[in-house]
Parts: sequence; structure tokens; C-alpha cells
Amino acid sequence: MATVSLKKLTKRYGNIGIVHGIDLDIADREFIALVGPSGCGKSTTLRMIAGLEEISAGSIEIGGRIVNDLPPRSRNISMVFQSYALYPHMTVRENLGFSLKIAGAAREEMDRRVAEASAILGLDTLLDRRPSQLSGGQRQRVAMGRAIVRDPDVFLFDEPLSNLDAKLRTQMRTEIKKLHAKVQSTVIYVTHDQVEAMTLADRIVIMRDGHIEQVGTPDEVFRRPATRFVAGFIGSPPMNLHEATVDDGQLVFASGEKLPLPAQFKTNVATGDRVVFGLRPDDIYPTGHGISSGGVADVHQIELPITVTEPLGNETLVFVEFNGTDCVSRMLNPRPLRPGERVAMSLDLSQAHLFAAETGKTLRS
Amino acid sequence: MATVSLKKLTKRYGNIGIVHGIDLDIADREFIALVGPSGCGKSTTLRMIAGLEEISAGSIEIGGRIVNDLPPRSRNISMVFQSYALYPHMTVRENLGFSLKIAGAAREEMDRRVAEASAILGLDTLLDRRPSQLSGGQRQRVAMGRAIVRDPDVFLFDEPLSNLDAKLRTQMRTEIKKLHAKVQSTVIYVTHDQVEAMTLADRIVIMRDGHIEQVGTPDEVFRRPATRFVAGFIGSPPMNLHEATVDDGQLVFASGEKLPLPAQFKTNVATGDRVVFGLRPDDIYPTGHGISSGGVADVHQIELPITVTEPLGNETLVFVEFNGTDCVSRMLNPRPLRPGERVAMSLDLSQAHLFAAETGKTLRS
Amino acid sequence: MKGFKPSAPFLLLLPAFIVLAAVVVVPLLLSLYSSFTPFRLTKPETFFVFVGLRNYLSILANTDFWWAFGRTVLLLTIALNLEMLLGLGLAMLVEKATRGQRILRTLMMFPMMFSPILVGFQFKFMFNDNIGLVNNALQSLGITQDAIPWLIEGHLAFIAISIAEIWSSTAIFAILILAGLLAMPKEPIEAARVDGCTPWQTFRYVTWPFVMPFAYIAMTIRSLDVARAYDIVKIMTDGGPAGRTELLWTLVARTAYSDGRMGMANAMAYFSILLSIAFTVYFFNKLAAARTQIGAEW
Amino acid sequence: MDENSSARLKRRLLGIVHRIGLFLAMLTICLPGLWIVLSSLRPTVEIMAKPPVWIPQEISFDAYVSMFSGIGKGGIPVIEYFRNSLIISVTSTIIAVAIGMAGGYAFARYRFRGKSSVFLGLMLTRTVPGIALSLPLFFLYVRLGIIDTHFGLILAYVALNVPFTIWLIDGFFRQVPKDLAEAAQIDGCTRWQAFWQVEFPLAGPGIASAAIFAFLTCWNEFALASQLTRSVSAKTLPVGLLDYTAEFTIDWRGMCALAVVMIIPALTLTYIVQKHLVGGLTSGAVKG
Amino acid sequence: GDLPGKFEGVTVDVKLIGGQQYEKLYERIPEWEKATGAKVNILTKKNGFDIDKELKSDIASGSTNWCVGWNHSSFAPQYTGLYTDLSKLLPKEEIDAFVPSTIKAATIDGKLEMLPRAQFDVSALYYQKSLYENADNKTKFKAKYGYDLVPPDSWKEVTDQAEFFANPPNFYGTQFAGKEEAINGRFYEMVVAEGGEYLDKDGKPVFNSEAGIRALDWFVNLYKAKAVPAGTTNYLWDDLGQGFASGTVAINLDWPGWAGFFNDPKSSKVAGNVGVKVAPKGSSGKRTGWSGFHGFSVTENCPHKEAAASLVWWLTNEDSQKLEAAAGPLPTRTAVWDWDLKQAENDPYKKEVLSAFQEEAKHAFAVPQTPEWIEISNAVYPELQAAILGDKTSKQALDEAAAKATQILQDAGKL
Ligand SMILES: Nc1ncnc2c1ncn2[C@@H]1O[C@H](COP(=O)(O)OP(=O)(O)OP(=O)(O)O)[C@@H](O)[C@H]1O
Ligand SMILES: Nc1ncnc2c1ncn2[C@@H]1O[C@H](COP(=O)(O)OP(=O)(O)OP(=O)(O)O)[C@@H](O)[C@H]1O
Ligand SMILES: [Mg+2]
Ligand SMILES: [Mg+2]
Repeated sequence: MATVSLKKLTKRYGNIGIVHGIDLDIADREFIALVGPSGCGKSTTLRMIAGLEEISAGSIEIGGRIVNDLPPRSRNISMVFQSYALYPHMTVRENLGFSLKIAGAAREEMDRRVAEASAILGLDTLLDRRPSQLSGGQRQRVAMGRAIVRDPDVFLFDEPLSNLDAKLRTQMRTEIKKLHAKVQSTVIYVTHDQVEAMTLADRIVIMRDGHIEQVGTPDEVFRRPATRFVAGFIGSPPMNLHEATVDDGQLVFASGEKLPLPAQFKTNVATGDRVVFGLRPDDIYPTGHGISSGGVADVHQIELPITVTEPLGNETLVFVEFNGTDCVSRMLNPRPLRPGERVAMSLDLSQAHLFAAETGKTLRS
Repeated sequence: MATVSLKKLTKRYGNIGIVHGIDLDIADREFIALVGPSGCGKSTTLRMIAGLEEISAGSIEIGGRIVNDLPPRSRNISMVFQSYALYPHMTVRENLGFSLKIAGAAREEMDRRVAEASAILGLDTLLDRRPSQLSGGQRQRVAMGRAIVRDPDVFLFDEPLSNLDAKLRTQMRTEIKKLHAKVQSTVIYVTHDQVEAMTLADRIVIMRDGHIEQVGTPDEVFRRPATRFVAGFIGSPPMNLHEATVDDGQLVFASGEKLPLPAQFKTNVATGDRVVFGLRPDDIYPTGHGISSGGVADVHQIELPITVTEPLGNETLVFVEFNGTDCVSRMLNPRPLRPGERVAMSLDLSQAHLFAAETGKTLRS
Repeated sequence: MKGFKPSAPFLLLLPAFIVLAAVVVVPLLLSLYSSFTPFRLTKPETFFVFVGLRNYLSILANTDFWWAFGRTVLLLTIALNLEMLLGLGLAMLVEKATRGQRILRTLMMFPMMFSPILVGFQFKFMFNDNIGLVNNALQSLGITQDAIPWLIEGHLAFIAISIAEIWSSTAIFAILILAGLLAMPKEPIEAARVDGCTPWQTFRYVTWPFVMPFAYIAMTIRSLDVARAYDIVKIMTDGGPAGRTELLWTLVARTAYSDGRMGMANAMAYFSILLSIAFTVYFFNKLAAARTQIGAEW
Repeated sequence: MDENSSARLKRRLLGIVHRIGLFLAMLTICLPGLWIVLSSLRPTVEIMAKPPVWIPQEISFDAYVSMFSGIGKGGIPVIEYFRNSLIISVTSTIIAVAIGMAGGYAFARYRFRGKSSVFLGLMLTRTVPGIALSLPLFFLYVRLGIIDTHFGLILAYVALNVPFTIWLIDGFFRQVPKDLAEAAQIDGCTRWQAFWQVEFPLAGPGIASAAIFAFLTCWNEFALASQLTRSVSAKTLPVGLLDYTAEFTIDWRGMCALAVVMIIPALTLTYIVQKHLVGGLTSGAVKG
Repeated sequence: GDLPGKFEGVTVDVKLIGGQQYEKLYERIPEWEKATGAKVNILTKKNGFDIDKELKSDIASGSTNWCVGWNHSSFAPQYTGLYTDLSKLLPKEEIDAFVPSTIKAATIDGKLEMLPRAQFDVSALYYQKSLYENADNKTKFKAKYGYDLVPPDSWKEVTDQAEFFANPPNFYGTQFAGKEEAINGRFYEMVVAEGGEYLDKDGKPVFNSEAGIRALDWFVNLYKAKAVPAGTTNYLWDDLGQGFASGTVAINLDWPGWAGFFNDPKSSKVAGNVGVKVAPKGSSGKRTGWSGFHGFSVTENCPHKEAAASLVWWLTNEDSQKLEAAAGPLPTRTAVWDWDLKQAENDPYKKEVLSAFQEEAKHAFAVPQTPEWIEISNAVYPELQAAILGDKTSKQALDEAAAKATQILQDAGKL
């Protein structure tokens, strides 16, 4: 039993509000990814849940029990700190085993668990070093290891893989998944890596300036972003967003360019509404560069000039000029494209998004 | 004039060798990305170039001048530390302006540059805070800002964006590109983010265990990895690698499955050779899920069972079983696939790689 | 010396070396020499009479000296340990205080501002058996009807001296340890709390290892900074009565100046140096070990 | 909830216990001191009374008045003593801390041969008891003609404090992350600038505590001062305290009054310097 | 003949005892400067023990070319060779104006090493008068001891009365200084009063005689009977004075310097109730009378001995002594004694004090004139304490003390 529920959770430093009364219910064994721009209050939220930061208002329940005033040790959580917070005076082995030692675990049990964690994290050869003798990534792995040797009610991970290389990160992702499947813990996972958030989380919480913008499954937040902010934040490269005015079934952009109003929004807007039109890079592609989309495509053809292409190895970003600014399209293996060349592009309007320009709220019903 | 050239650069801590005599010539104004697994010696190399770490053997030239024994300040470099190393007793503004103050810059010049950097980094509202009052990502941005207010001969960046959210990171990438275009500096950039490495770098250096595995343009290291290690390291998700034995124009895998020997390797291997076969996830796709590859495809059809699919929002990873293990395929918008379902897959063998099993060296001529 | 380029640490340490050489080393050699003479203050000519190890040999046979030696070790051990414990406690109490830190810290250092001479007088008056504050208080409170001879009875005198010494010097530990506490990073403490440590465990496994080097430095300093203790003891009992509280320092000082037997006194002093060296080396090793533990290199 | 309120209660209780503990500790620390202050204001007959007089019956500033009044009227040259003490203590503290910073920095930041032996050796110079030192020092000073001068005493006190300040300050420099000095050097600082701009401010608490320690040691030092000074031109306050002791008597009230006069500036200076004792100076500096 | 003389341009370096009670006298120095044209340069002003330390350091380091030094009869014998013979520098009639016994005590190995100032110290008996006036006390005492309760005239009576008055921990019969030279001095005078000798005429320690044991037993018995404060072995003069002033001690053998203190309501609870009497007799019929005095000496290496001697004379001449004596201390010039008594005519307490001390002065005797006196004291007093506290018997303690003292004298080449 380790549901976590935040009620009007608020944090202020003096007069500066940092977290503005957020509400969140996390089910037992749920894996929650917490994402948001730098400085939006993710770490602060985790630290409040851990009991390291006093809460200014609201309450926190873990496993149905209000823990507002309980010290961290009574909350049975384990945490990976963004700054690692390793014990500099202990070896890697001691760092890993410390919480078990405190819990009074038997020697063998401790050794076994430390060995297990260090194997997962590739720290075997480093067990007798001190943190000061490790590389940045190795330190981060120790921080990770310190959390995963335990079976807490709740895991709090604060960007635990940010300093690891892509390969190791993929590996670790799998290990975290396994771990979560094995131990019966609830996980709150802060990350800037969307692949991590998408692959690991049951639900994603998107924060912004101390507020929650949207809570939803990875698919939901990706496909049905609730706000313009979420739309722009989730997905890499980000969604193309352009302001437009609705005019008789058409979207009119500042540059004068026009697009038909996507069918799914027809009933929700009226002429004269100021909206933001959004389209993911995947949904713009050179006509003929066939992608057999799973859904019903509502493709609009338009010819646009190429500004630049950016090959990323396994995919290429193509920037085209639309509405006076860059608009990015993402594709695998395009043919060579020269800047300035005008290309017929297909816009899959069935995948388009519209948001109210004022509030930023989605116009999807 | 700020070429950087490392000659047999070696670092040992006591008996432990960390960097084993690496050679590298970096041209003036070149942008070099340094990548490699955690703990391979990237930071150590940067720190030796900066003059923070004594070199155990070899030499370092900056701008044609041997700097082995020069103190850091005589090397005219600026550096973003992996650990940030902010001045905790100074405000953000003072942190940013410190190097200019030391250089004796005029008040206005200093203010201008600090304002410029803080605008780029979105630190404007935080200029009067101390580092301890910042979030992790904000600290990292200050560390970044401290480096970019200056016009050094060489920039050394040690994972400068690792703690930023994807959106900000994309933005910063563009800024770094602009900065590099504007100031005439050479850049050495350590990163774990392959998109960063690919988009920013003129050349990528892949390190492993204190050795350089390959140096090449982004395209080279991606398309023509020199070793099995590089092949597995670059690209996300990583290349599928499977050991095989060459048998009369065929590759025979441990599971007994067979594939035709890709045409481009025909002349380089003989029957009985033990090789490693590699294919990128992009080059495996469900037959019919049309990707019109730019090159000449040498497609091999094979029916394989799906083990799991992993939707990432804008793309999906499909895992199929091949040679007894998971083999990953990456595609945009696949139709719904059920685990266990057998799907006809196309393998584009023209994009395949072969490496000698023993040495890991590529067998491409 | 052309081309000789002294290293940075050498230059940095040079002022210290110069001062110490001038003020300590030269006098030290002089007094070392004089310990091999029957030098009497009032007979300067005796400075040039060399008697070899005679002073040392007679010390070896001097049971009073060895008693004093043992008592000194005991006092140092007890006082230093108690001072450290109390100092640590005091530092933590003050560090935890949320308000009035500055006042508290200043008050905490209050005893350091009392000249040891004054402390000696003060405690001598307080422990006076007849009109002393302590007995008066005990009698007024009805705890005892006797005039407890604090400074007479061997153990009590030892206790009284220890109390004076501890009162006056705990502050030194407290301030040094407090500075150590302030200098330590806070993240590991948070980590420990999350790892399930009780406040005591946090202290034991995280705070203490960090503060330990400072505690050992304070120990070393205090074990050598005997002037304080000397002045106090000198005034409170001057080793008496009947030599019951005789310490090395009182013995040496009396021999040196009252008796004027400087040669002998210096020989005794050099014996006591052995003691100090033993203490210092001991604490130094502890310090070095504690340092390696927190990952500081030598 | 129960658990929370009990946790809250426990915290509040601990807070109260903490306050009581603090109060008791401060009481033990301050009472003897207050007794001295009180003694300076009470007639001897009350201080030494039997049965004791707990509540002061009569408060007077006679002792202070006479201390500052002319020679022969019970006055002692407080002003001169005070001046000497101040000059000597402040100067020697500044010098000792400066030398201590240089030395401490050398130990904390450089590697060199024989480092631990030198480190230990420094302290061993302090193993010499004052007795073995004072007479030869006196010889030396007489020969050099610096007996009974400020300079002589300053020199002696610097030597007295240097090993301590080096040890202490070394310890605090070690607590300052190395990365910061490195960052400063990258930013174009010489080692000297890096020291002043970055490491020195961050080692502040340590340096402040070393300074307080050194200052109070000098301020209260008696043995050497009584040996190396002789007249009002150099005698310091602790030596002056003995002006209140005559062959057969001691004027305890006068002594207490002088003690108060001694303590007040020490208290003030300490109060000023202790503001540098702040925690968490390096937090936020480095990650990991 | 023509004191103070003229010493234009001469500077005299002096080392003086510090302490406010002496400052009055030093105010006369400028007058001397004016009269002689010389300058006085005060090198040192510190308390007696520290001057002693300083003088020894000076001797050791050979820096003795200053001129005038404070001196004390107990310390003086140690400074062999430091001071010059003043009788050669000053007219005889000036020297004869001093009380002869003090001049004798100031003469060491035939050299008059110092001129005594009006700081003559010998102890008399202070007591609380009211105790002796109390009728109840009188009858009870008589019943117990068989003789009348009057202020004691023998040490035996002191013992009886002390035991009679004692009511520890609130009230004690008497007290004695318990450490350092203080107890050794008290023991010394008691040995003399018991008819013994401390050092015999060859300078050999003989205080472990029968008389010595009787003398020590006096201390031991009082302590055993709890007639003295338990802490007495740690007491020095100030503790004694404060003790008596606090009104918790009946009888107190003490120095003249306390007379004013004891009778001053600001400092003493027994003010108005203090009686003073000449020190009691020992069993031999001799009174105790260990005495000492302050003085000034001129060094052998002084470049201006004449001027220095003039200054010493000035500080100890009749006017100076009157000045000092007016504040309480006892003079050392016969003429000043007379003057002093006349001054006290209207002050019965002062008169009682002065007559007691004048009487006492007749019985005064100095410490044995050996440079090793202080060193012997340091060796002997722990043994005395050991006997008093019961660690050793008196005989054991004295035998050991004598052995140590003998050793010291032998080491010094005196035996
Ligand atoms: N003081 C030391 N003693 C021994 N080994 C050390 C010491 N410091 C670092 N190392 C080792 O040197 C290797 C290289 O470290 P470095 O910091 O250069 O790695 P890196 O490539 O920057 O890794 P990361 O990506 O994790 O930051 C690591 O394996 C590390 O464990
Ligand atoms: N002591 C403080 N005083 C004032 N503001 C603070 C303080 N500490 C943190 N903040 C602010 O609180 C906000 C939230 O910080 P937090 O560390 O929770 O951010 P975060 O979401 O974890 O960001 P990041 O992704 O950069 O780590 C930041 O804007 C930060 O500047
Ligand atoms: Mg954070
Ligand atoms: Mg690194």
C-alpha cells in the first residue's frame, strides 16, 4: 500500500512561491514521470514528498497516511538526489550498503544486495573507491545504486540518468523497468529525457512554474496535449506552433498563408477566434515520402521552401519556411535537399492541434 | 589561431592508467564532440587540456604552443565543469561576470556581456540569487553562462546541457551553434546526447577506456563505424549486433538462422570467419511499411515474431526475436502490433555492417 | 643562488618557519643545552658546567616527578575527553538554535575571555571550603552540612581543578567544532535522513566523520596549550597540599623559578615534551586517518 | 492524524528540551562570569560573607571609579595596559592568521615532499612548555634589546599561535571544494587571485574561528607576558591583574572590575568576528 | 652628609614592586628628581613574586646594570652578588636611625644589602572581642579548661580556645596559612617558640628535633580537632584575611597590613569587634615573631651608585616612612614609630594595633639567612602538609623534610 497523494501542496521560500498548491493522486505501484522546464519545481516537489523540505501549505499522504510532519525516515522512501549527495567519506560499497546497515540488515543480505545493485550499474570494479575518485557518471550510478538496494514504499528519482551515455541509459531504463516490476513500489521519476518518460511511466505529470499542466498516459500527453505549453514541451523536436485567426473554415496566419480548418475542430471554433495551430514534425513530410499512417489521414498539400536540413544519423530534420518562421519536419532517410529548393509538403491535418490563443487550452472537445 | 593538438597524452592516478596516450589534432575553429561511455576519461582529457590535471606523459599544444606546464589562466580557455563549480558566495550576476572582472573589463562591457549571456540562458530573473537558491538546471545554465561570456581560444564544455529539459536543450544547441559561428573559438564538447553531438560537431571523437576508438564526421561515425564498439555506441536505439560465422556466402547465426552475406562485404571475408553482423533499427521494418530509402536497397525478407512494442510518441520501437535475442526496429506510426504476432520484416542489407569478431574492427574496405 | 626557484608551498610556509625558528627553535636549543648543566638562575656561572645526563638520571629516580607525570596524563586525558564531549554538545546545541545564534555563539565563547589567572582565582574562591560559593550553595540547599574541603582532599581537588579547566576550555572545542559543523556539506545529511537514519545515526555516521578532523585538531591544540591549565592550577592549589595535585607544570615551574634550578627544570620539561609529543603524534595520526576517511588527500 | 500530531509533539518537545539544554549550558557558562561581574560591584564583605549573602544588598561602582582614578587612589594604569593589550593582541592575531592562511593553504592545496612531517613538526614546536621557553627567550630578548616592547611580545605570540592557526586553517581550506579554485583559474585568475576571490571567502568560518582563538589566546596570555614585559609601556591586562595582588592580600573586587574591563572588549571583538561563522557557504557550488 | 645630593643628568633605572598601596610612596619620586636633577626610569613594576622571578632571570642572563631594586628580607639572601653594600654609600647616622634588628636582618654576609622601608611585617594575634565578653562562653570555658577565658598568651591556650570556639562548618577557632613559604615560616617561628632551631649555627637543618615535632604537632592537632577550616592547607594570606573578615574565625595570627581591612565595615563583618594582641608564647616562653620587610637595594653593577643610594635613602627616609605608615604599615625607623603612635592617640583601635605590633616587633626575628631558604621552603612545606593532613606522622614528615633540606644545602655546597 503506497499510494501517494498530494493535496494543495504548496511551497514558498519567503515570499517567492515555488510550488502553487498542486493536487496529484498516485496509485499504488504506479510509475509517474514528472517533467517540466528547468526550475519549475520538480525537485522541490520530490523533496517535500521525501520530507526534506518543509511544506508551506497543503498535505502529503503516503499509503493513506498523512506524513506532513513525519521525518524522512518514517516515510520509507528512497531517493536519488539530483546532486547525488553521496557520502564522501564512504567507499562506493559503503555508500550502497549504508541504508541497509542502518536498517540493521544481516551482513550477507547486505553483501548480496550491494553486489546485485553494483552489477546492474556496472560499478563492480569501483566498489572500493571513494566518490571523489569517480567520474561524474559513475557518481550518478552510485547515487542510483544507493536508492535501488532498498525496497521502499516509494522511489523518488531526480534525473537519475542525466549524466550517463545513451547506451548505458537504455540499459538502465530496462533495469528500472525490471526493478519496478519486481519490487512493489510506487515510483516518481523526474527526467528531462522524454524517451525515458515515455517508455517508463504509467502516467506523465507535466509541471510548469509550480503548477501541474497535465497529467496523463504517455500517449495522452503526446497525442492530446491539454495545453499549448504541453504540446510545445513534449515531443522532440517540438511541435510546430503558429498563431492564426479562424476565418470561415480557414486558418489565416500572420503571413497571410492559409490552411483549411482541420475537420475535428470545425464545431469548436467560430470565425474570428484567435487560435494556435500545432502540427508535429512527423506530420509534415515531403509529398510522396510515403508514410502509411495508421489513422485516417487528412492531408493538405502545400509547397514550401527548404531553409536547412539537419541530418541526425538515423533521421533528418528538414526545416521549411512557413508563416515567416521555421517549421520543422522529421523524416527518415530523405533524398538530398538543397536549401532554397521549394518542395511539395504534405500536412496531415488529422493530427493537427488547435489551442485557444488566450488561455492556451486545447480546443479539442 | 587555436588549434589543439594532443600528443600521446597520458594520465595515470598512481598505478591506474586513465588516459592511455591519445593523439588528436583539432583544427582552428573546429567543433569537436567528445563522446564515450561513462568513466572513459572524457572529463580527465578536458581537465588536462585546461591545465587542471597534471599530465603524466605526452604533450598538449594549443595554438601551436606547448602548454604542458602553463597554468590554466595562460591557456586562454573557458570551461563548463561537469560539476558546475559555481562560486557559491557570489550572485549569479557576479558568477557570470567574474572572469571579465578578473580580466579587467570595463563596467559597461561587463554588464552588456552578462546581460547577453543571461538572456540567452533565461537567467534574467535570477541574476541576484546565489547558486544555492537555484534549481539544478538553473545552476547548470549559470555554469554555461560563465563560459560563454568570454571569447577564449578554446571552449571546453563538459556535458553542459545534461540537466536541461529537451526544449531548452534544443534552444541552447542553436545558441551554441550561433556562438561558435560568431566567436572564433575552437570547441571541445563532451556530451552523452547524440543529437547534440551529431548536430553540433564538425567531428566526433569516440573514446573508450582511455583510448580513442574513432574520429570522424557525424556522418562517418554513424554510417561507417570503425569498430563494433562505435557501431554499438552511436545511434539510439543502438545498432543490432549479432555474432555469426561466414559460410559460403551466408551468415550463420548461433540460433541456426541464416542471412545472405551483404554484397559489400563479399570480398572481405572467407568461409569460416567469425564476424559480428550489425544492422540499425531503422533498417529493419515491417515489409510494406514503406520507407523509400535514398540509397539502393538490398532488402532481405524474413518473418519474425514480435516480442514487444514500445511507443515513444512520435515513433515506436518494435522488438522482434532474431537469433534468440531481441532485435529492435524503429518506425514512425506503425499499425497496432500484438506481441507474439509473426510479421514479415524487411532487412536492408545494403546498410548492414560486419566486424571481425576477434578485433572488433570493421570489415568494410 | 642563481636559478634557484623555490616552490610555492615553501614560500608560503617560509614566514612560519622564520618566526618559529626565531622564537622557538633557538631558545629551545638553549634550554636543551641547559638541561645538561646544573644551571641555577642565581649562579650564572653554572651555565657552563656540563654534567651530562645527571639531571635526567635524578629525575628517573624521583618518584614525585613520576607521580606528577602520571597525574598530568590523567588530567589531560580526562579533561580533554570531557571537554571534547561537552564542546561537541555545546556546538551542536548552538548550531541547532534557530534564533539568537550570534548572541549564543558569543556567550558560548565567554569563558575563553577569562584570563586563566582569573579563572584560577575565581574557582579558588568558589571552591573555598569555608566561604566558597560551592559549599555555601550546597549548605544553603541543605545538601550537605559539612564544609567540603574541595581543594584539599586529593580526589576532590582533582575534580575541582578539572571543573575549572573544563569550564574555561570547553569553549575552545565548541568554537572549533562549531566552525567544523558549519563548514561541512549539508547534502550527505539529507541523504542520510532519507536513508532512514535517526538523528543519532545521522550524527554518528555522517556528521561525526566530518567533524572528527576538527575535533582532533582541537584536541592537539588543547593538549599543547597547557599554559591555561598551568595558570589555573598554579593559583588554585599550586600542586598542593602535600603534592596531592602536583602536575608536571607546577613542579617544573617551581623548580625553575622558585628554586631557581633551571637546568633541572629544563630536564623535567624535556621529559614532559615527550608526553606532549606522544599526545601530538597520537592525535596527528588520528587526524590523518580521519582525513583519509573523508577523502581528503595528504 | 495521530502519528503526525505525535511527531509534531515530539518535535516541539525536542525543541523545548533543546532550549532547556541550551539554557542550562549557557547558565553554567555564564554564571561564573556573572559572579565576577557581580563581585566587581559588591563590597568584599558581601562577596566573602558567611553565611552567604545571595542577593546583593549594595551595588557600587567604587572599584571602577578607583581603577580609573589616579595613582595612589587605588588606580592602576588601565589605559596603558589596555592599549598594550589591544595593540599586541590585534597585531599578533592578524599576523598569525596571515601566516596561518599562507601555511594552511600550502598544506591544503599543494603536494610536496615531507608534507606530513612538516605538518607534524610545526605542532611539535608547540610541545615545549612555556617554562623551558621563557627563560631562553628572555635571554634572547635581552640580547636583542626587545624585552619589554610590544614588538617582542607580538613576535612571541605570533610564534605561539602560528602552528595552531596553520593546522586549523588547513582543515578549513580542505573543506572548500577544489573545483572552485580551478574554476577561478580557468576564469583567468592567478593562484593568488583564486585564493583571495574564492577560497578565502569560503574558508571564512574557519579563519574567523582561528582568529578568535588566536586573539583570545593573546588577550589572556600570562606566563610569557609576565616574563617579557616589565613596565607599563608593555605590560598587558592579564599581567595587570596581578596589580591587585599584594604580598599578603588580593583585592578581589578590584580584580573583578579589571576582569570586566578586560572581558568587554574581548566580547565585543568576538561578537564582531563571529558573524563570519556562517554555515552552508559552499552549498550549491558543485554537483556530486 | 648632604642628602639627597645633586646628580644632574644622571638616569637611575629602577625596578619597583607594583600595587596600589605602594603608589603613594612613588609619588615622592618626582620630588627627588627635582631635588637632585636626576631622572628615574622605572623599568619594572610588578608584584613581589614576579620581581623575584625577574631578578633571577636578570642574574642568569647577566643583565644587571640597572640600579635600584625592590627587595624583601626573605628573598634577599638568594641574590648573592647582585646588590652592593649600602653602608658604604650612606652616612652612618642615617643607618642608625633604623630599628637595629631590621638593619641586622638586612645585613647579609656583612653587607647592608637593603634599606628597609615602612613595610615591616610581623604577625600579631587578631581575635573577635565579643567572644571573650560573652558570659556564657566564659563560664563554659572555665568549666572545661579550668582557667579564665581571656585572649591567649600562649600557643597552648590558643589550641584550647580554638577547639572551644570551633563549630564547623560555620565557625572555626583559628586558621593558618597552609602552603609554600607561608606555612614554612609559621612552622619556623613555632620551632623557635618551642625552643628549637631551624638551622643550627653550621647551617644544618635541625628542625626535626623534639621542639620541631612539638611545633608541627600544634598544627596537626588543630587540624585533627577540626578547629581550623578544612581547606586551611591550601590557604594563603588572602584566604586567611578574607576568612577572618568574614567573621567565621575566632583567633587569627596575621600581618599588620590587615588591621585596617579587618576594622573596615566595607570589607569586614567583624569591624568594631577586633582585638589585637602580641603573638603568644611557645612552650619555651619565647614568642613567635617571624618577620620580614620590604626594602630597596642598589646593584653592584649600577653606574651611578651614589645617585641610586640617594634615591633609596629618599624612599626610606623619615618623610617617606611617615607617608607609608599613615596608611597602616609599620615603620622601620625608631622616630617614625613614635610619630605613628602619637598620630593614633584619638583612635583607640589603631592605638591597640600599634601597641600590639610595637610590642611584637621586639620579639621579631628574620628567616635564616641562607640563599636556599625559598628552595628549602618548597621542599619542606609538602612534608608539613602531609603531616597535617595525616598522610605521615610529624616525625616521619620532619625527618624527610630535613633530609631534603640537607640535600639542597649540600647541593649548594653549603655543608
Ligand atoms: N582520483 C582518482 N583515482 C583513481 N581513478 C580516478 C580518479 N578520478 C577519476 N578516476 C577514474 O578515471 C576514469 C575517468 O574519469 P573521467 O571523469 O575522465 O570520466 P568521464 O569520461 O568524464 O566519465 P563521465 O561521463 O561519467 O563523466 C574513471 O573511470 C574514474 O573512475
Ligand atoms: N532557496 C531558494 N530561494 C528561492 N528560490 C529557490 C530556492 N531554491 C530553489 N528556488 C527556486 O525554486 C524553483 C524550483 O526549483 P527546483 O529545484 O524544484 O526546480 P526543478 O524543477 O527541479 O528544476 P531543474 O530541472 O532545473 O532541476 C527554481 O526556480 C529555483 O530558482
Ligand atoms: Mg531539479
Ligand atoms: Mg565526466
